[in-house]
Amino acid sequence: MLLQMRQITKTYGNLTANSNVDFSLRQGEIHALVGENGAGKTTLMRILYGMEQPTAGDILLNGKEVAFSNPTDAIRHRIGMVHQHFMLFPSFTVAENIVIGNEPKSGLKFDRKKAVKQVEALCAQYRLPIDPNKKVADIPLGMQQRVEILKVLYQGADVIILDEPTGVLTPLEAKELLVIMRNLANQGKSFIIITHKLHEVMEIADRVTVLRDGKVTGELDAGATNVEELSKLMVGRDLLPTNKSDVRLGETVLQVKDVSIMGGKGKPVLDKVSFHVKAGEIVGIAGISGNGQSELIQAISGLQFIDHGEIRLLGDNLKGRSVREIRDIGLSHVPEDRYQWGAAKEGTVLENGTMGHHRTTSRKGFLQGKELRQMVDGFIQQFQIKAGSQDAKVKYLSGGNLQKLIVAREIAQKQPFLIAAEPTRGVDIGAMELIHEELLRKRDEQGAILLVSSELTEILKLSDRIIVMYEGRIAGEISAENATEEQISLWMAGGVSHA
Amino acid sequence: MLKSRFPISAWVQPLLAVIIGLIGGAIAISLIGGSVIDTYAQMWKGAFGNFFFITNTLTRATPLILVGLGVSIAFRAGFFNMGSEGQMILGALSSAMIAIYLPGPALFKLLAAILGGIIAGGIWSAFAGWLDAKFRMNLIITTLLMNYIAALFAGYMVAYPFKDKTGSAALAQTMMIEKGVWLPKLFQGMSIHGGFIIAIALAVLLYLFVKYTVAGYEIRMLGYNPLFAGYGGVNRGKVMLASMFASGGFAGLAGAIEVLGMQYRYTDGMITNPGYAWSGIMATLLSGAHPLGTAIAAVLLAALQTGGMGVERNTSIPLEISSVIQSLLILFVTAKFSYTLWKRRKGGKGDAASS
Amino acid sequence: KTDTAAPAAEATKAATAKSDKKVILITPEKIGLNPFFAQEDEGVKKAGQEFGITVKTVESTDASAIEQNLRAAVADNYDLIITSSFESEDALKKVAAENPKKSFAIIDTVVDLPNVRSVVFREHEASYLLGAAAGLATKKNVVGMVAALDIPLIKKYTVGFQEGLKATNPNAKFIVNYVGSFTDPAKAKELALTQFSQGADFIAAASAVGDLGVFEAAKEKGFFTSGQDIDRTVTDPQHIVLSQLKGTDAVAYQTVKDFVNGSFKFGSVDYGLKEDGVGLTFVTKDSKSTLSPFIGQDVVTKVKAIRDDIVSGKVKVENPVK
Amino acid sequence: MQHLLDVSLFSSMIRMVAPILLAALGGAICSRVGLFNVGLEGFVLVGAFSAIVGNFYTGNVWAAVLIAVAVTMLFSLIFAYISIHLQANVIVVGISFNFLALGLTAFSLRAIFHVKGAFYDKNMIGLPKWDIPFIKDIPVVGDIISGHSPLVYLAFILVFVLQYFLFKSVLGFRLVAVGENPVASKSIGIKVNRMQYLAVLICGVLCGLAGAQLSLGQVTMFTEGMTAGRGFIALVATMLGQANPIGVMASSLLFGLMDAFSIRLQGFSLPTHFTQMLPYVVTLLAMLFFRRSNYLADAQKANGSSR
Ligand SMILES: Nc1ncnc2c1ncn2[C@@H]1O[C@H](COP(=O)(O)OP(=O)(O)OP(=O)(O)O)[C@@H](O)[C@H]1O
Ligand SMILES: Nc1ncnc2c1ncn2[C@@H]1O[C@H](COP(=O)(O)OP(=O)(O)OP(=O)(O)O)[C@@H](O)[C@H]1O
Ligand SMILES: [Mg+2]
Ligand SMILES: [Mg+2]
Repeated sequence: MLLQMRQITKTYGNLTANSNVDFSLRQGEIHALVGENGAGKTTLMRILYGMEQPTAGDILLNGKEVAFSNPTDAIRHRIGMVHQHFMLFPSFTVAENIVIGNEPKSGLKFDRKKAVKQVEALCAQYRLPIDPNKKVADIPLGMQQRVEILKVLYQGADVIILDEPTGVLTPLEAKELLVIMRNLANQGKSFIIITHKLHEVMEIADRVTVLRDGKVTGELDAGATNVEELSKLMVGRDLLPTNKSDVRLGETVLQVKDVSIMGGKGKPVLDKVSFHVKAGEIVGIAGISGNGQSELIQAISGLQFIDHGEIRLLGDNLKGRSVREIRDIGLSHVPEDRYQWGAAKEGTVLENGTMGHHRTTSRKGFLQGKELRQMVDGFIQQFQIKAGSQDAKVKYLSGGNLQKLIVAREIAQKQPFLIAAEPTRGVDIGAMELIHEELLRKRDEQGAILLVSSELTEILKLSDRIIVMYEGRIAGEISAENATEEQISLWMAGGVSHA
Repeated sequence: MLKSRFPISAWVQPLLAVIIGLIGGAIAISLIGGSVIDTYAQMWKGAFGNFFFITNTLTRATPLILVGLGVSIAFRAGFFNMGSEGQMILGALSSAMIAIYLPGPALFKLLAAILGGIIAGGIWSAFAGWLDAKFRMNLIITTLLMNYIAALFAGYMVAYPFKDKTGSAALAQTMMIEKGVWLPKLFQGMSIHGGFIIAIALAVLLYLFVKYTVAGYEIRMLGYNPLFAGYGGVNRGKVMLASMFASGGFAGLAGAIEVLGMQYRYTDGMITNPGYAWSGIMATLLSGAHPLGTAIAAVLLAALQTGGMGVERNTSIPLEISSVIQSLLILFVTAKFSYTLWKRRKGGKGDAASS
Repeated sequence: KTDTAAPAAEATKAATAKSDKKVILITPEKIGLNPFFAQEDEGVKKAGQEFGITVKTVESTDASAIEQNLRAAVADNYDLIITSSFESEDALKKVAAENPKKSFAIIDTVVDLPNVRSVVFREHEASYLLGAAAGLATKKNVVGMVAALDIPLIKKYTVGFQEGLKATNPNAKFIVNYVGSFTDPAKAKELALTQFSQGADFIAAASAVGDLGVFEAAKEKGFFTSGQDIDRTVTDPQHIVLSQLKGTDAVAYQTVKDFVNGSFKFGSVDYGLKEDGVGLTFVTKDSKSTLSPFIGQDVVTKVKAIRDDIVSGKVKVENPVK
Repeated sequence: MQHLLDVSLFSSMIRMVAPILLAALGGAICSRVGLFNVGLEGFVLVGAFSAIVGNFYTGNVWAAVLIAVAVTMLFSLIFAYISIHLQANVIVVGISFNFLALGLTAFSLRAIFHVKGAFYDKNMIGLPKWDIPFIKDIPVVGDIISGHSPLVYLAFILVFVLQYFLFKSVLGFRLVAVGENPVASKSIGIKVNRMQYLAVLICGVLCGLAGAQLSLGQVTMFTEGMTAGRGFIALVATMLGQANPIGVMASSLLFGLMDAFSIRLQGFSLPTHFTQMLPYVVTLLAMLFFRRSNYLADAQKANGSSR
């Protein structure tokens, strides 16, 4: 056994994030760590990486007991971690991001030329091509993920921890990553991967450890289990397949006509986009992220000006309307990036749950504190959000739990129109089911939903109509019955439309 | 679990800090051969020794509270207003001019002078906000620079066109305001005046405003994360102008009240020399921009100052050392002792982003 | 801070009886920044020593502290409360009016109350003499002055000087620059250097602590300068050739002495050239240092004549701050 | 009018700017690691005072400069300890340090030299003025550039040294990284605290030099509060130059030029108060060109991203 974590317990105050967890890793294996949101996966891995100290328990590496008081210790023992949240320096170049901490020097000078060479060599060695001179801020998320992995490889890690690495990747990028992992494992590297996508687990993992409420509920060989068993171990119950009722279309709620937004480099980021969403339907927007979806969402919700065209919500022209006015007309919005747009980390659960309800749940300019508290309590109950209390700061919530809070908040606005951008990003399968059910219920109640997702399965499962975006244009549109994964993938990759 | 941790550090921490601050001060005192106990006794006496000294301390706290409240509004909205000094100066100057030159009954003049002070301070501050919103000029720099401009402008006004030509006429100051327009003193023969009541009332109102109103909520969210606020329909530009206006308005009010309640005229340097603005900013930061906390911190800072004066009057400790003790106390009061110690004991590390 | 005189040692001197009176001096600023207050402090302390009474000096940190200190002094039962300067005017007006039984004195400004003795100086008369001397002595017909701030108070120095200069040398060019602070010798020095580069051979210093910077510039570049309040020529008689004098210490001493002797009167006392309260080195008072040839005995004689004219009323120097 | 622009204007500007520039560079290093140091004024004052003490007791001006640097470093170490280790609000610490420095120097003036207000001594020799060979013979340029104290030259050399340090050296790279993203820096094992200590200590060195230039270069004396607001101007220069040494130099020079210029404008019938405003107003206008980054970008950086 390469690595063993024995009887690890970690408490934060009176919250137990890990309770007597045993975990082991073999040389050259890919070990998946799965579990509900807040089950304690990230915490366990942060302990292994020296970012947290366990309250009890010990770690054995090659049979020898080790203690990591900070990441440097872990790195020295050839353990590397790719975090759930990027740990990159956006204004630095790719090469700088990879070599930082162990920079090539000539004298006191940071030899950037050599860094670029080393990174190029590294890329070649592991067959992970990337332009080392680009600024990280300018490269797509998939590439940023690659930078993180290269960074760990550069540090010489033999044990590589990946915390939800495919969370923001496109299906294609995710597939690529899995291939890379398998290659590296064959070269002797060992992986721990945290993911909520059980099909990925089945595809890549050799072994699986399941956590629930900070305890291990199972350690299995991947070959000897299936998605159903895993999800039962995770959630503690069977998951019911979601049923989708027939569409009952109402009037047009959102009308987008010839909308264009000019980008910085003369190339439009949105190019004459037209579509509509009717009451009672879910329109899914598929596409590799970075093809104009973000701009489209922001334009509709009033966060970005459009250069050309017209957007109407319930017949109202949104030109020149503020976010607030648009929300008053009838918009609710699950944003694609929960930390940037969706939440105030320093705010409490209550404060974050209040946004958007603060004007409606008020009297004469005063917030109705009691009602708001009850409402947020409702969110917590309904979505089983694990939060210490309503007054806990949101920054202490696990990613998935925050996502649930945001979805709950926006659905509760009860607006005729909902933008749901990556609504299940980072949430566990149980919560995903719940969110999907809620979205479908909203549709059945004659709500209009624009679903933007990089998860093709999600798009196919929920949408009544699917639009594919490519380079700021609509590459194709197809109804759910006629949609096939192949067709959509082709459009997403820029293939010619024959619709 | 977060709940259970909070009250411990909330009480232990400032207490410990004060104790360590006092020990630090004691070292300074004994280094120069003073009596520690006597010095602290005099300090306490100078600040809270009897009713007279208590009111003295509260008088001194009045402008600090108001300035601190102003800074805290902007701070809550995410803007660092370092321009309280200039805003206070313009507020003081305008209210003095209104009180002197506006015709009409006394009460009307008093109200107009207060309002004038608020508006002058508010506009000066909102102008900096506008420069930020419109031209992306860094608010910290603009507000800092505008302090100098305001001070020089006010200095010119009272050295030349509106100089007091009665009396010795040697100081750059306006004429004295007629007695009817003065803010009433609360007690005969004591310096405390109506401004203190205004300051405390505003601290409570601001606390209620920030905590319970829709606008207060929007301001807080903007301060936490402007993107989140924008997404939720908060207009950053508008809230910025409004909160900067309010912030400067409070500073302007502080200036007006210092004129109408204490000095009864605007004198060049009356705002800058006592360092009201800096103390106000400190009060805000010490309290984490909590309005009631700001008021308490302001009283604490004022007590350190009046206590220092007591030390100066009644011991052989030189004036300079009492200012050293003051700054030492402040330094340690801000330090997070218990928290750090707690962390050490736990062996835990900082609160890096958790997911 | 409390200086109680040792009566035994002083006993021989004590023509005046030992007294149990308590006198307090409250300065409106910290003493450190201003020789004016330091002199007051000295004067009061000297009187305390000589007459065997308790004297105490309290420095105020800022304007609002003055009133507090005055009130505290009343509460502590001091028999005579001395303060000074315009900054204390308002505070004293309030406190003295509220305590009509107490005795107060204020130096350098007038507070018109029955229980206050006010002492004022006519500095502009001395400035006039200094300007006159500069006008006579300058070889290049360019004279400079580095002043602290552009405020009315300083006009007593700048305007008086300019009048004197015009009187003796109407063709001379006069350059004034303001430091913008009382405590910035580095900037004051730069200003002096600038004025020197503009041709000034005499540059008067009137910038409080900044004066030291002007003196340094004079030493470096070899031009001539003058000091304020006390005889500054002693530090560098080669370059600091004159000093405008103000007898603050004597006035403070006299005030306490009168009080102890019972000859203390309320009301306003005025000190100018006539009363010898202000003056100019070499002209109204001799100096330990030797007269610089740049000034020369000739100039001193001429300025002495101007002094006599002012004393006799033949020449009138207007107070520029009125 | 011929006096509006002349050689002594520029040479005076270079001298006057040196302490501001040195302090501003110190501020820039601090702000690079995310510490907004409003205590520059106090740091410089301590430097100025200890330089004079050193000069008086050693009689050697170079030893004095070293002592100024050492004492200010010690002072900055306390600053670092309280703001980094004890996690006190760095702005409050800065403001208190300004008061502390003012009180401490005034008190020490009394304790060490038994004087109030100011200390100078005829026997004390200030920093020498260096003439630069060749350059000093060039007509106008020579008069402007040559004949300053070594610390003036050092200030300008340090601009480029620091530029190199921050953007070319390994240590500087990590220092910048800490300011850019402390969490990420920590995650790869960079000692965030250590980097912050380093930055504050460098700031101490620079402010010590600034103080020495003020009390031994510009004049040879110490007076209470002789920094007279230079620390705050340095703070503005730090921010205006966006914590970039060359930018900091440009903004310091701009301010210095306007300050020198405003002296010349005195006496041209404009009230002094308005001429004194000139440097502040021009600096404000200059901000139109040195704009800060969009708040959106700042907010995005501050809030990280959810993947
Ligand atoms: N620094 C912290 N302070 C307090 N509580 C914390 C802290 N970090 C994590 N927690 C809590 O510990 C629990 C486990 O969190 P962890 O991040 O390990 O979950 P996770 O399994 O990674 O969840 P997700 O799938 O949502 O990422 C959560 O309830 C979280 O709120
Ligand atoms: N009093 C001090 N004086 C000087 N340096 C100190 C002091 N205390 C700590 N340091 C330095 O700061 C470094 C970091 O301190 P500390 O152990 O508190 O941080 P850390 O959390 O381990 O750092 P990080 O997590 O950023 O790697 C220490 O390694 C030490 O060298
Ligand atoms: Mg996690
Ligand atoms: Mg986590």
